[in-house]
Amino acid sequence: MAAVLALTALGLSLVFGVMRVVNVAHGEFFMLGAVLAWWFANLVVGNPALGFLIALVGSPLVVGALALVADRLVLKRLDYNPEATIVATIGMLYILQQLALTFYGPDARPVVAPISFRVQFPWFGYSGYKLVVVAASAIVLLGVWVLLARTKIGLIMRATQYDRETAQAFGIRVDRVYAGVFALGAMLAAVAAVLIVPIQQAYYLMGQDPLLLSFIVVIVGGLGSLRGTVVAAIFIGMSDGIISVFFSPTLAKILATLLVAMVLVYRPQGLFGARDT
Amino acid sequence: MNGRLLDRALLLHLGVIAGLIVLQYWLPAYHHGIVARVLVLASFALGYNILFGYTGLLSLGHALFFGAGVYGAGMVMREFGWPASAALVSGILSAALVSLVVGFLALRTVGVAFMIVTLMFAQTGYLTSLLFNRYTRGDEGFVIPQAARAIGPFDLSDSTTRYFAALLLFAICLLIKLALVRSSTGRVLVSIRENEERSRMLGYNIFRYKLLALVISGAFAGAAGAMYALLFGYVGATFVSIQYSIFPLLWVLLGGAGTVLGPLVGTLLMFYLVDLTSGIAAASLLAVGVVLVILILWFPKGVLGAVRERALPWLP
Amino acid sequence: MDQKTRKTAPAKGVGRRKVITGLAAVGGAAMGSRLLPGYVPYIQAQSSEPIKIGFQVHRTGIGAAYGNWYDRTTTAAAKVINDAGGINGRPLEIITEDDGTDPKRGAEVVEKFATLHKADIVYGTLFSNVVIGSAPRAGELKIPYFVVSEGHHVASGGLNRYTLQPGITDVKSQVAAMAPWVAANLGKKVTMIFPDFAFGHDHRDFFTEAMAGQGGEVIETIAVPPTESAFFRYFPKIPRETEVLYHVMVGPAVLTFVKEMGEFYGDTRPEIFGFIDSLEAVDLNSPGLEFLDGTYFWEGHRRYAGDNPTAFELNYREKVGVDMNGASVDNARDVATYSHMFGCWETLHIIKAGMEAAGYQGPADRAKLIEAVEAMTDIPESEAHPQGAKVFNGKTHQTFGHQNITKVANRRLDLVHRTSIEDGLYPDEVDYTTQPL
Amino acid sequence: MAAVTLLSARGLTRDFGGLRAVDQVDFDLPRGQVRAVIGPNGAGKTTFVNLLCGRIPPSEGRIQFEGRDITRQPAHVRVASGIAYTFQITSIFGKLSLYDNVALAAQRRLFNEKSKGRAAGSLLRARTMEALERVNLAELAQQIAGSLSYGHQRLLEIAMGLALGPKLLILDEPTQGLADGEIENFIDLVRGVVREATVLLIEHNMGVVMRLADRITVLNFGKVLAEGSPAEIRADPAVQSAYLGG
Repeated sequence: MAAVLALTALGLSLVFGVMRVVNVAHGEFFMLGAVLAWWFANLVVGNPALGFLIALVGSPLVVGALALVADRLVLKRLDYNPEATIVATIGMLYILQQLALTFYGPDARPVVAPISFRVQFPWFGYSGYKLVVVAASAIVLLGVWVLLARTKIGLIMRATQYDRETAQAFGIRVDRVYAGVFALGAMLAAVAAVLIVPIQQAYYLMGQDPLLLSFIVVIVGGLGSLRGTVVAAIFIGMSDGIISVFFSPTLAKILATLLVAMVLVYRPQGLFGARDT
Repeated sequence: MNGRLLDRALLLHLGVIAGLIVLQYWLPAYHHGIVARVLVLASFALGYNILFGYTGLLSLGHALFFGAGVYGAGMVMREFGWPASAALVSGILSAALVSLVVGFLALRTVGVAFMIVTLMFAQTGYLTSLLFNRYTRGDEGFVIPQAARAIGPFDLSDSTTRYFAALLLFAICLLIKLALVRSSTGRVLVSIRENEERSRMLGYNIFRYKLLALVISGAFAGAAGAMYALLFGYVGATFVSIQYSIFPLLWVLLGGAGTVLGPLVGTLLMFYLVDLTSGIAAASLLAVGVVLVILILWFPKGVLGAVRERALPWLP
Repeated sequence: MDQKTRKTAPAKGVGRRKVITGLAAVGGAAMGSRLLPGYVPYIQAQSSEPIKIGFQVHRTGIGAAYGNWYDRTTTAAAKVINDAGGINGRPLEIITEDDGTDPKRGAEVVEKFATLHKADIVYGTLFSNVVIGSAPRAGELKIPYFVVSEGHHVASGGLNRYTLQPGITDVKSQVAAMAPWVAANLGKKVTMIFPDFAFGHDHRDFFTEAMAGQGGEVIETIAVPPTESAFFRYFPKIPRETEVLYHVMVGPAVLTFVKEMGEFYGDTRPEIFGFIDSLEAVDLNSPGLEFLDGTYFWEGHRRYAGDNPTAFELNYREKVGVDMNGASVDNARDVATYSHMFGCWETLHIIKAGMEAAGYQGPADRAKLIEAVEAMTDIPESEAHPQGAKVFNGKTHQTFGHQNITKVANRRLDLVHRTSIEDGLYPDEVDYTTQPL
Repeated sequence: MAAVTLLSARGLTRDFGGLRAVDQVDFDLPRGQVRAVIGPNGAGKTTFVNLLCGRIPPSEGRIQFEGRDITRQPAHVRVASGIAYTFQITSIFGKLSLYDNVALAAQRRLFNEKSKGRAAGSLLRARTMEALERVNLAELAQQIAGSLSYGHQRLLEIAMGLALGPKLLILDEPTQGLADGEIENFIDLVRGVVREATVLLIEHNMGVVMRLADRITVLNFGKVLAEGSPAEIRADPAVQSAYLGG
């Protein structure tokens, strides 16, 4: 779970890091990714693996394109004002969610996993597909890291993150970078969603939970810090399980939420972020 | 500002209240009930506007204060058999207390962090109401018996009494808010919205003023929540859910942030929009989403904000 | 009919109109009630006007999957009733409003039915929070409110005289009827997994109590938060000595839940007994459910028709459009919420029977309708009641019926035991008939 | 003039990361004086006055105002006790009327005096209009401040400072961006203020400094380079080289 969480949170963190805006509709991109995965997978009858692969490619592309459109039509016009963006993305959240309900329906629908085997440990079993998910997530994370750290695109992104005005002065088309980042963030959520649908089901309200968790991860990891996000995702993914051994799961969620609030109040740069005052 | 202008604003607000009194004799039954609901919810929005519209603080956690009002009233009736009047006071005080604590912590942050912190606090409150389901009955909620919902000789489940109780709450909130906005304290709150650093350098303790705005706002929310529980007899976790943090924002944005009457206009419009579209499958929340996006793009000042800009500059 | 007024004064609710009409001076609630808006059309035109039934449906929100099937069953039942001549010769008209599975909106919808649509009654709610949110308004507006929710909230006495549940057995009764069989056939040490909200707590409390009565014991209870989407970490909490795992889960994540349970256990599992809620509307042929073979389920109404279904059962399936495997006739993968939705069919028929017994003419006779339904006791199996015979308790406003225990074999559910109505009876907790109408 | 010290600083230091913006400054300001602080760009002038009025906390050192230690007082308390600060970059409430802008300052003073009720209302009005009149903006009182010309905005800023009724008025580059005629008015204005308040002036325009200041403090690299009368400073070779070098 931590792996998928890391992907989703990374998308959110990327958007926040570079654009300094919070995308509340992020969870809905995740949901859309899952719903589209179901749709793509059902285009191909008879071969679940092929259907899944098509979904893995197609779903993020569609979601990314949609995010691009949303960016052009709405966010750009708001000039990425942080507070206006939150309100606008809350609006998008409702729009996406209700459109999914209208066209996809209220049912939770499963997608067949491309592979299915079961790993039997001495005292319990574990689905082999989940291990595949972990591996796939790691590969995507690595890919994003390479993109950011080793390519020109990454350099441009980091430059924009560092100083918007200066980047503009150097001839970087900041608005294009923003649109790209927004789409990339959404695509990461969609990839995470496609990976998860064989485990969970595609459902129109499924965006809420990952959104909240991603928030937690991004905040604990330090707003906008990519490395912190990944570390925090793994940390929280693991600790979530550990906390809920000692406390009731609802209490565990309460403690986690309070912790996040307190982190923001007392250490706004995140637990793993560097202090920069 | 001369005296005549002030009177004009005051008259307008008294006129609105008078109009609402007249309306109660004239409205058909269904709309009568709706307006009573809207008045209670508009009181919630009035409070939200003090914080958001006047002080410039965008909270995403007001469901917590509304819920504190709902439970603050409902729990004491259910667990200790308090009368409705005491329950109302208990609801308001609970919300004020909760907002004081939340404000004390959350106001250390600004901007986006403030939004997220308030959101997280509200989420904590929501989960807490689920955790203690033995007392709160969690998501299922509980009913306040009809017999208990009376203050003195006034049976709050009677539709006329309910309307007037809702209107009374609204009128009190409206006039308090009008007085606040036009007071020197209101001027300081606006100055914080406009330029926080400058107001600090005029010698104002920004933190204290923000906390004041938040507590007043929370108390309004709590009064509305407690009243809602008393008038409609249901207490449940749904009132602490995130939707009830989004709604007041939406109402205020729609009606006009930073206008005294805007929340009423916004709540009324939004309520009817949802009510009309809910006949069409799945569309009601879609409308909410579309309205939010349209508002923020083209009418960031809301209905009354636009009116003030174009026609009535004296509107408070 | 205007002289046939009820005795109890509807003092609440008329105050405002008193002012309008100046009736305050006249007094007399009998006169007042006649002047309520909405009464007028029925006074003249009693034979041709349709009877309006406000159907409160979960079209959006968490209950939407159930709402869809409730809608289909209701439409089918209304058509059947209308084809057979309606109620007292008047056609039924179903007016549908979405409540968003939200208690606040639910109350508003009840209000809308009563005052705007001028519905005769309100009906059809499933989710207990919506029922509890809406019931006070129904009681104040004195509009009969027939719920199809299987919650214990009606019989527990928390609601009011205008709220009834005549079409579906409540959780407390269902659970009580299961305990003897579970204890006798599966084992005495039970671990329960249930959703961490009111519905799940009802299961926990009532089953623990019922199991203790059978000499069994619930050794561990595992509550899962309602929004949970991954369940893997809960299974290791199941004690090793567990003989029976009792599961009940609701919501969109039920399939994940059951699949992960299978992944956890593989081939070595205790006896598993679940409420079909955990798999309601889920195809048993979904991937990952192979391990369920040999486990047991409670079913309110059997999804698979079995070898010798009754004629009533066959008729019901045909009219609603469900095949012999409990799926839509148009789409074999579109599985119905079969164990619950029969309640809609049966409740509408109870409404018909009640209205005919009361000589129901219009809203002025609402109180008589309540009394007529309260007077019902034995309800035999029939076309109107395909799930089986029921006993209605007029004091608690709750009906009691037979329950089924089925076993998964070859990816279908076969009946192994059908409880008697007596298995599910418990002492009354309320007498609504003492409340004023 | 009996030199009663209004404000004094000892060993005042402020670090930003590795950079020491203000370095061990000792500073005494007698009541009733017009003191100018000058220095090359980056000398730490603005940081220095920000330390005095509490917008940023010092890394080391102590500040006394009217004999009381105010080192740990937050800015708004210092303002309330009589230190008014006008911003280098014009910082007014652009969406409010001029009246409201100045009233915000005037009512702060009334809060201090603990006056209540209707009397306070008319007093507020009188004080606000008086401050606006002193900067010749009274007839624009109902205009929205953001619509004013830049020069008028600077004057409004000063009116806000005046309305606070300060004991010490800190003016951070007040003449920046003003036309010559406006500068003349400004000089007259400050001369009027001196009757009731001490003035601390950060200024680049040497003409203004020489005409207004009783004494001048020169900062360079965060340290006090020189202090003296305008004539002494003009003659100081260290100051000259600092300016030429800077």
